[in-house]
Amino acid sequence: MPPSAVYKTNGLQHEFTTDVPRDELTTEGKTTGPSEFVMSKGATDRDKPSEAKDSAMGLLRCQVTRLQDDINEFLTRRMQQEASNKGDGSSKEQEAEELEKQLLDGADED
Amino acid sequence: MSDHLVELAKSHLTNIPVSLISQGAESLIFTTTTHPYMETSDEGQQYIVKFRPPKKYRHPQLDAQLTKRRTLAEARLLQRLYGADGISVPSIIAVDARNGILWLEYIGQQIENGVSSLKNYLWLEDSKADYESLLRAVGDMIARLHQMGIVHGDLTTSNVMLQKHGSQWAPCLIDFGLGFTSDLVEDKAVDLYVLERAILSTHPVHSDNYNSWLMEGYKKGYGKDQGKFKQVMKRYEDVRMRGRKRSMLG
Amino acid sequence: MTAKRQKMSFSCILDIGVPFETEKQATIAKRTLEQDPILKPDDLVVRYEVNTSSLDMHFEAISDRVLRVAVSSVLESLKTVIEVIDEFE
Amino acid sequence: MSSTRHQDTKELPSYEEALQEHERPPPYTPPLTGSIMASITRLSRDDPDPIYEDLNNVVDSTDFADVDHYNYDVLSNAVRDVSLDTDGSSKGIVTMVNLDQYAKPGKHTYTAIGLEGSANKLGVGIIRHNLGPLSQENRAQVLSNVRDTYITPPGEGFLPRDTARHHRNWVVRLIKRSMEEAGVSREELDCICFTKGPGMGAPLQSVVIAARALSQLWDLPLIGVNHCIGHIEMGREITGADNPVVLYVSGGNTQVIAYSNQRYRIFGETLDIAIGNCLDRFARTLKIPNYPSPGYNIEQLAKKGSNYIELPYTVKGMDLSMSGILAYIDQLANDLFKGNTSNKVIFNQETKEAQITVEDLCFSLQETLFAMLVEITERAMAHVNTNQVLIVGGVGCNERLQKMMEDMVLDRKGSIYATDERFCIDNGIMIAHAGLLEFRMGKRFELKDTVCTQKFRTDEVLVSWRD
Amino acid sequence: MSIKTVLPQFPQFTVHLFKFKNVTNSKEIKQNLIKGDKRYDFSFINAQTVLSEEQLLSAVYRALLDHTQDKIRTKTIHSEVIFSLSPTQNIMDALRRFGIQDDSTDLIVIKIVDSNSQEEFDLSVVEGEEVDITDEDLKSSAILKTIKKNYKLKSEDLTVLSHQIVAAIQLRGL
Repeated sequence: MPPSAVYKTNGLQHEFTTDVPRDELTTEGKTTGPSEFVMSKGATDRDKPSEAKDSAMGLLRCQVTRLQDDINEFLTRRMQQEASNKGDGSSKEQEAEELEKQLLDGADED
Repeated sequence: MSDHLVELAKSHLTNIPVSLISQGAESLIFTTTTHPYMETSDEGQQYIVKFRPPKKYRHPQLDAQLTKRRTLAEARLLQRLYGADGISVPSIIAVDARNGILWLEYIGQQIENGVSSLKNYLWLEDSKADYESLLRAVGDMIARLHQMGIVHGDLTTSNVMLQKHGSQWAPCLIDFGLGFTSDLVEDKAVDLYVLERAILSTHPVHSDNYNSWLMEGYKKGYGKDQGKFKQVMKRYEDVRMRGRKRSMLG
Repeated sequence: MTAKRQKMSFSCILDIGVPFETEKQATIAKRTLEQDPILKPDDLVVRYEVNTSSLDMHFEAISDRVLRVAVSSVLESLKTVIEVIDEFE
Repeated sequence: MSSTRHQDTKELPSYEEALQEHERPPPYTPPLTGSIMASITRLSRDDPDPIYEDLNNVVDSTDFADVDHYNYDVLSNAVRDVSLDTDGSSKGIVTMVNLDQYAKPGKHTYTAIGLEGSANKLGVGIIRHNLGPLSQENRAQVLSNVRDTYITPPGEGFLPRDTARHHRNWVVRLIKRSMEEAGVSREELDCICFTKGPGMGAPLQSVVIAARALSQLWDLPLIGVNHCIGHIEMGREITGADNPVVLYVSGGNTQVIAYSNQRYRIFGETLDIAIGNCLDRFARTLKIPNYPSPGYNIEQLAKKGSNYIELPYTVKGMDLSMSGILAYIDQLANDLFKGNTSNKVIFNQETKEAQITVEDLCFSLQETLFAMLVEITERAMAHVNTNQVLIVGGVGCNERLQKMMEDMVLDRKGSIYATDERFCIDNGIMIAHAGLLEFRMGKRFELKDTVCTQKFRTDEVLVSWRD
Repeated sequence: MSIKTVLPQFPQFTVHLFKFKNVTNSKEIKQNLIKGDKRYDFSFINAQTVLSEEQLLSAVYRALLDHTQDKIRTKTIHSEVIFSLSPTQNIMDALRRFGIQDDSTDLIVIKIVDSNSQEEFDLSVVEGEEVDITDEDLKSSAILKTIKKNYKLKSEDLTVLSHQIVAAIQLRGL
């Protein structure tokens, strides 16, 4: 059984599986690269993850990477949908973005 | 202590027998029993000669500027403060600004662990000493300084000397080289913050008591003008907060 | 229409199961991950459990965005744990 | 007077080389001229690029791997001790504290691995202590010390999220490399040390994850280390400075520290931004490369400057302030770039030609900031009556700062101690060393106590291993 | 009666200080001074403006320091001593305030000579009665109101006042 996940919200349910052939898997996630910001400033990615070993844990690492990509993309689509339904960049949305920035880049602990 | 700096000082002090008592960050402090122009009647009377040598590490332009600025700032502030109500500072005897030399009244005396600076006196941990009233008096004096629109710039327990008035020790503020005139609440708040930090690092065991006595004295020193005191306090809290919040990245 | 901010409910839920080879590995992962607080408890709840050799993670968040940030962050750390196990066990 | 620095320093890239390096498109290839710094920052690179392979060989043969037990005899060059006739101040660390009350019976050494990632450097190092107090005769041994730096494009600082990603993606490879170089097996290790703070939250957290997993896997205790204490203890160990005033200067910190009553107490510090931050931000204004480090490139430019421009000079007792200076010099630089000829400092008012160069700005900035640092250090020395100075932290590599400090200390007949890039710049070995001292005093961290903290003041740590 | 002293830092100079009361020829002295008559090469100081010996010697010290550093502002060392008594940079104002006036009856006269040559000087140009020059004597002829006005000082304590005057003298123009 490869890693899997189930998403639930208000009656909706979505399942994620990572039952994918080994050669389609990689440790390099689509959604876990350098920030768009730094790439837009001309950075090159010198810090890709190491390649997976040919081992059970190596495979698991690839599968988790895939699962992470799938979940990220799914949730991003939902967020975009919600935003377009609302039709405005409401303050709640900004607040949420701020929250995200805080988690990724840290904030004052006080 | 560096000999060549002492020699340099002596070259500006012909016929003045001096002995080095300390080397601060920017000056050599000498004592002498020879007055620059008065016949000394009292045997054992001492005078302070403060010499700011050129600093080799600084760019010559910056060095000349700082040495001159600080010698003059110190002399001017002492001039303004000497004789002011409730303030004690050494009097000026002579100024040789071109050579970075200030002649000052000698303050203090020897105690068990060195000169009678507040730092040494507190370090004695003398159970009989009345540290509380002394620190209140220091706080009071700083308040008066601030009310005159003068900021010391380097408040530490080394820069408060103690003089015996009868059986009581009384504070006297020295070393105004980093001082300046300012009526900004910010400058006064930072002055207090610098002192608080100096107490914290130099007298860590009793720093809470010492700081609170200082602040009580500081409050009292504002007399009826408690509004001004509150303004400084408010900013002081801001400055402390900034200190604590300051980014502490490695 | 009230000005008072409504307490949001944890409406977005995600359960993840990650199978390790041994219970020990799963336990190492759990104990490594569960130490760090993620976001404010008002915004997110995370639970980790080990069931035989599987690490089961349960997330409840007030929004998809919070959920995404939290899950991705935990999975990033999880990948490091797996790599450590792979390399040094 | 012996003031020779580690020879490799001379081979650091020039500013132009650094610039070229950065303009070169991917994949990453370090400059041929680069040696010690380039090699440290890229030691972990398993890039098959032949140039890089060469570089590794160079490093291996001269610095790291061929010396199994890399001890300080090699390093004595790195120490700057300006007055050898001093009062035996370099006797080394003599301590009355018993460091062996928790020693394992039959074991003669302690070995620790240290993981550091509080800012943009990821470092892993392995250190070994023998039984007994550390001294000149019984020195710690650096078994390995590897590092990898996250570099951003010119004009940009590093975002915590990208820095954390860098650390996450390199940490396992660096640990592996460090173990291999040290030739140490996991059974020989006594503890795993990590940086608990201060630093940037996300990068710190990305590293402690590896430390926790490793600790459980190998059944070794964890020791959380204060980053600043790591710098101080490593500096003392490397240089033999016994009880110095410590100037700690880095990207996030500017402090003047002295030891008393089992704490490293902060006598002076910045009232606003850190020195390294000030230099980095000015480097960004100038849009100069961040490789090998922005401060290093400013130093190279400053060497070519000669016109001194007056900048604000703000010392408050033993504290100092730098934000005003930065704002002022940023303005000068912007006026220079924009050709704002009404600026009288920059432009000759008759010819309308610039009379000040970027190099002059770098020169003046260094002269002013470093004069302030030296001044507050000297004030602290006078205040606590000591004549030793130890400079630690990334900015401590700056040769001009070291020279100025040396000039000051000579006038006090004292001694200055500084280390080279390997130990000045954030590294894992210092975390291993300070952590091992804590370990030897019986300190252990439960997993729940290993959460990192962005703010962690130097004086919060009880220095149990000193009298 | 008079004071003869050598300041330690300036051994090449010997300083003589005299005090006279009931002087009758101040107007004549002043005229000859203005003419530049060599026989009048002294500092003639209005004693009403002097509180203490400290004040006088402090000004002498200042004048000698500036002289040896090649920074004097007036023509002779004797006029420089009078200028040195002043807290301001205005030379004419200094001479008017501190120098001899037509109606001066209490005078302080200072002569600075080369210690090696020990040149002779003739005080008979002053027609008056020489008196002691202790602080007591100085105080007796001092007009406190004028002194406080000259130095813009307020202190009632004469020791403090004297120290404040010294500071003003030492800091002039700095």
